[in-house]
Amino acid sequence: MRPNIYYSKRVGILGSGLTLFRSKMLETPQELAFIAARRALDEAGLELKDIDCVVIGSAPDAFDGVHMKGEYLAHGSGGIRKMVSRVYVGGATGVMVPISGWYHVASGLCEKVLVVAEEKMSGDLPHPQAIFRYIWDPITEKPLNPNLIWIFAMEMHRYMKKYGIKKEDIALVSVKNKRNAINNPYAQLPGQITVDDVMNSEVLVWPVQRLDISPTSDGAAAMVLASEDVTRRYTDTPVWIEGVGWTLDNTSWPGRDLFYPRYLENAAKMAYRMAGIERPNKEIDVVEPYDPFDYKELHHLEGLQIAGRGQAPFLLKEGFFDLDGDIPSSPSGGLLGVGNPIAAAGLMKTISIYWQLKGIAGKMQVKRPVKTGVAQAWGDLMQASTVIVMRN
Amino acid sequence: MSWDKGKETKSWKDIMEAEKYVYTLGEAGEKFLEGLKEGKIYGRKCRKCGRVYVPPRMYCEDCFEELDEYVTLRSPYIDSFTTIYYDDEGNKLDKPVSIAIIRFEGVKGGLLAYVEGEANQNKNVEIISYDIPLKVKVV
Amino acid sequence: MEIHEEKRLEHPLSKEELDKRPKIEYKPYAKYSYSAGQAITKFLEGLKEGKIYGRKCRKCGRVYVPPRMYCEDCFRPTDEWIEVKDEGIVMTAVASFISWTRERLESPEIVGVIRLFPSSDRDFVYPALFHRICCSYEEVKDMSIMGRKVKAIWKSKEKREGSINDIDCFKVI
Amino acid sequence: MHKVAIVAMGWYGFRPLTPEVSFREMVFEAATRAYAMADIDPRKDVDTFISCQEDFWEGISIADEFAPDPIGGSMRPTMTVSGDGIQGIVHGAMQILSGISKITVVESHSKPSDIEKIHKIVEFGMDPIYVRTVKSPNVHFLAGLDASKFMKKGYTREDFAEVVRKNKVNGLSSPRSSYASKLSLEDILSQDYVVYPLSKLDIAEYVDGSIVSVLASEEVARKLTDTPIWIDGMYFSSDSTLELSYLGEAEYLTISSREALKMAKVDSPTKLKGGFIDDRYSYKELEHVESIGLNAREMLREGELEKDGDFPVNPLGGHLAKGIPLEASGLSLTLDGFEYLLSGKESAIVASWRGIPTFTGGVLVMRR
Repeated sequence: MRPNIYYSKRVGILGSGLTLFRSKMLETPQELAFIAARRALDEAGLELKDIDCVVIGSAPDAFDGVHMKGEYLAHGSGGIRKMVSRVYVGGATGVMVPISGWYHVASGLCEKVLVVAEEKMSGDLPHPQAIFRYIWDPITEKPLNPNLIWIFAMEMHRYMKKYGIKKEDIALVSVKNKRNAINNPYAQLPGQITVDDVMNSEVLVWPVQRLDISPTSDGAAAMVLASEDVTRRYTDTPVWIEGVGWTLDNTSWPGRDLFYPRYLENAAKMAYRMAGIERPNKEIDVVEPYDPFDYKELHHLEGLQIAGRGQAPFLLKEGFFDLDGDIPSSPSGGLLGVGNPIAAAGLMKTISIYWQLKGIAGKMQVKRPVKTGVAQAWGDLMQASTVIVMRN
Repeated sequence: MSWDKGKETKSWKDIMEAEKYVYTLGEAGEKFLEGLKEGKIYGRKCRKCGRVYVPPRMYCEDCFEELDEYVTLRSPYIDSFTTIYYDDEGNKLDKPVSIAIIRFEGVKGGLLAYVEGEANQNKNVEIISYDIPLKVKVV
Repeated sequence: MEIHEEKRLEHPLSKEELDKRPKIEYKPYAKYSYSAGQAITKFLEGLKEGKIYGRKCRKCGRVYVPPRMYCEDCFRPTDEWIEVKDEGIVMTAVASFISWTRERLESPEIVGVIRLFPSSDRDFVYPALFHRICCSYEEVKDMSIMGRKVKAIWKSKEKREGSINDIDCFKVI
Repeated sequence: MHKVAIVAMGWYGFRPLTPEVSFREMVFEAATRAYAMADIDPRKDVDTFISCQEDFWEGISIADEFAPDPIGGSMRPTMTVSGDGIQGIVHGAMQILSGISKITVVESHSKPSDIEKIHKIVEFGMDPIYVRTVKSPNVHFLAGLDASKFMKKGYTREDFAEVVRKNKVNGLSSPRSSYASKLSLEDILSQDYVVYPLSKLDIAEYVDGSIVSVLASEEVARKLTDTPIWIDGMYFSSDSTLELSYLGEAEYLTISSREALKMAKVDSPTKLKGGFIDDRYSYKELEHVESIGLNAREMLREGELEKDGDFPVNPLGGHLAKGIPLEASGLSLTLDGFEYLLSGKESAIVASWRGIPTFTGGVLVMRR
């Protein structure tokens, strides 16, 4: 990506909406999408007829159990008889949706865009884990009957080995995020837990234990984005999308060292260049790195250039990423605390930064004043990252 | 790879199936099921635009508001139909079957139904089996 | 707080409540016959012979295992078939106590990534396989297995069928 | 507004079976051809990459994982639009117009020959509560419902057969037409109904294929080629669910063509020099021609839709001759339009549909 001076249209955020994140919901996926979308419109002070375009995000069709899930979700997402489409980068989808919403507006094609992300994982039997077997290479990997946790465990263990990181240090992420989630009214698994609780929880795939992981969830999230003019008309406290970046590494994940997410570095640099950020660890005030597993938050803080390689666990221990720390991380409670309806969880992270910058995060509001925030998601076979930079 | 092609290649068989999926229906869907059991077709009305939706759902697609009261629908008729002679695998069916989309007076939406009798557009029908899909008879 | 406290339209359910609700069930039919193409066909044939084939890009020197007919870094066709060693270094290893359907396993299944030779410690990309590793849970837990040199344990010749499972596992030598 | 052009396209396959290549190798072949035509190096010159695909067509959950490598997009901004290639082109154009990219690549491919029972996958795309539960013996019943309603507007089975004849003959002049053929009206009308009012010949078959297209900003396009094909107008949209959509009409193309023509500042589609319009069912070509604002019945019967007519529709054969390459369908029509314009014609409209069970389609207005 060459540096680009041509992007001139500013894109603002007008509203956000979430459903509760819960393990089982009565509502259909369309209805969950509707609930989140309606709340986002309400917060923005808009009606559906005001919306030009809709962008949908959802992770594998195999979860909700509908092929062409974007078509199915279009109805509940307010996409009927509008320009509506679905974007998809695996687990990184949640942040790709607002990125896509950004270029819908920045291109000049749309003025007001509704972005909606939804996931319903409770309907697939015997267990959502079984569905994850189908994300592996069908010939060279799937016959080994892998499950998703293997991916994380392999990456986590390589990361631990490379830098000599202890499991106890990583468990602190789970403790922090579940604690942060106590302040979040949408959260599925908030709570005061200890490092010992994590260390004593069921071993799933060593080094991954029960409390290292986010739960499977049903839920939806939505945001309203608009052009600069419209944003200024509707709000006196605008929040702007100032940088976007995304990168996919190759499919040959076994063939590269897993200790460092180089694709995230690429994506982050793309977004920072656009936002004019030169020293991320000094200029970013609050961050929502993707945390489906506790070590991932640390891994991602390093990929985001907020912590040096192998340094994130030490900064975490010092309280650097706490709500009252230098750069609070996952003030929402993250996926570990709020839940993980995959694409909706990524969009929830973006919304959390919007709340912080807008100053409406309530008890989640971080202690220090904030100007610049970053949300990030991660997906595919350890190869995709999406990054969004926002400012108030 | 253009110079390195043409050898006999393999293929690998596998599946991408869940054991099964279970879909909840939401409140409106459950009410619709209840109605079927009572031999009724429920629609659900939008307070704002006045339209009645069938199958009933949580929201109005245009007003994007939560729908309001349930109403019982009457006067079903065929909006469009088709007759199937061959199945998906290319086998001729012993007896062709007709499927129609049934609508109701003044209602937005419709329901799929298997049709007995000579199906045609705008013909009135009688519901003979309250199920998903419906079974109807041309009257 | 200022965030939505409006009427809740959504209904979270417990497992017991969900069991009582009416549901529509569906068993999908999604079966495939994946074309292996040139690269993976040769790879599978190699496994049957007890060999691991890779494909080399002469421009950047990278060897792809599993093989690719094109180099994704240089964006050009790869040039030649290379037989790599069935030996390498364990880059990472984990011990799984759950099956792919999330049932509890009595004894853990150990899997990981093996960087195959020829390659060096300094490489960030290398020929490699994701596979089972025959070692104890303790060796995984204390991380001692990582960095060890391992070799493929092949199924007996008559049992091989041109599959990644023709290798039973990789074992320390 | 700045302009976006298609500067190159490459393809591979368009055969019912392609056992010599994996889907990845097939995509690499198409990409190599597209980059050779544009004379660019994807590793240096391309800013963003888009792949259009759906998991259950691929047989891989999160098939997005396999998107970057064969198009030169690894370690670069690559993403998936889960939709038709036309939607991918619009996303690509938006990325260029937003200023984030100067050259964007849009890829789509299909390998239905890898799918054991494709109708079961189509069924899996239907609403799980109200449509899939019908357990129809044939998934094409959805098209049957639409077609029989469409006939009420005064179309006959002979009109449908005429479309089949025209497109199958037109396909004989394209190297991509595995299903081209020279048939008489009698041949076509003698076929049994599969699903009333459609026979086997009214329904396009599936095909393996991959297409890669290269989009560029105005400034870059002019540097890369003397014959950029400009995208003057573009839009896509969806109608509602099966129960709530208009049957016998293609509302998704009515909306899309209205917006795309407006963007292109074309007041009537008759001002354009031809159409590349989804014909995955014979009647759909006519329904779609109507929805872009033309009198399809009259034009068909007057011969205006013929190759040498006033407004040729699918002069290179369309889906009835080429087959349906799943999400590459929109790109297949676009590629026909692209070749048509490169051969010297002035302008064309491309109108694509995603097929049953969707009510989604997109339109491009292209000019030389």
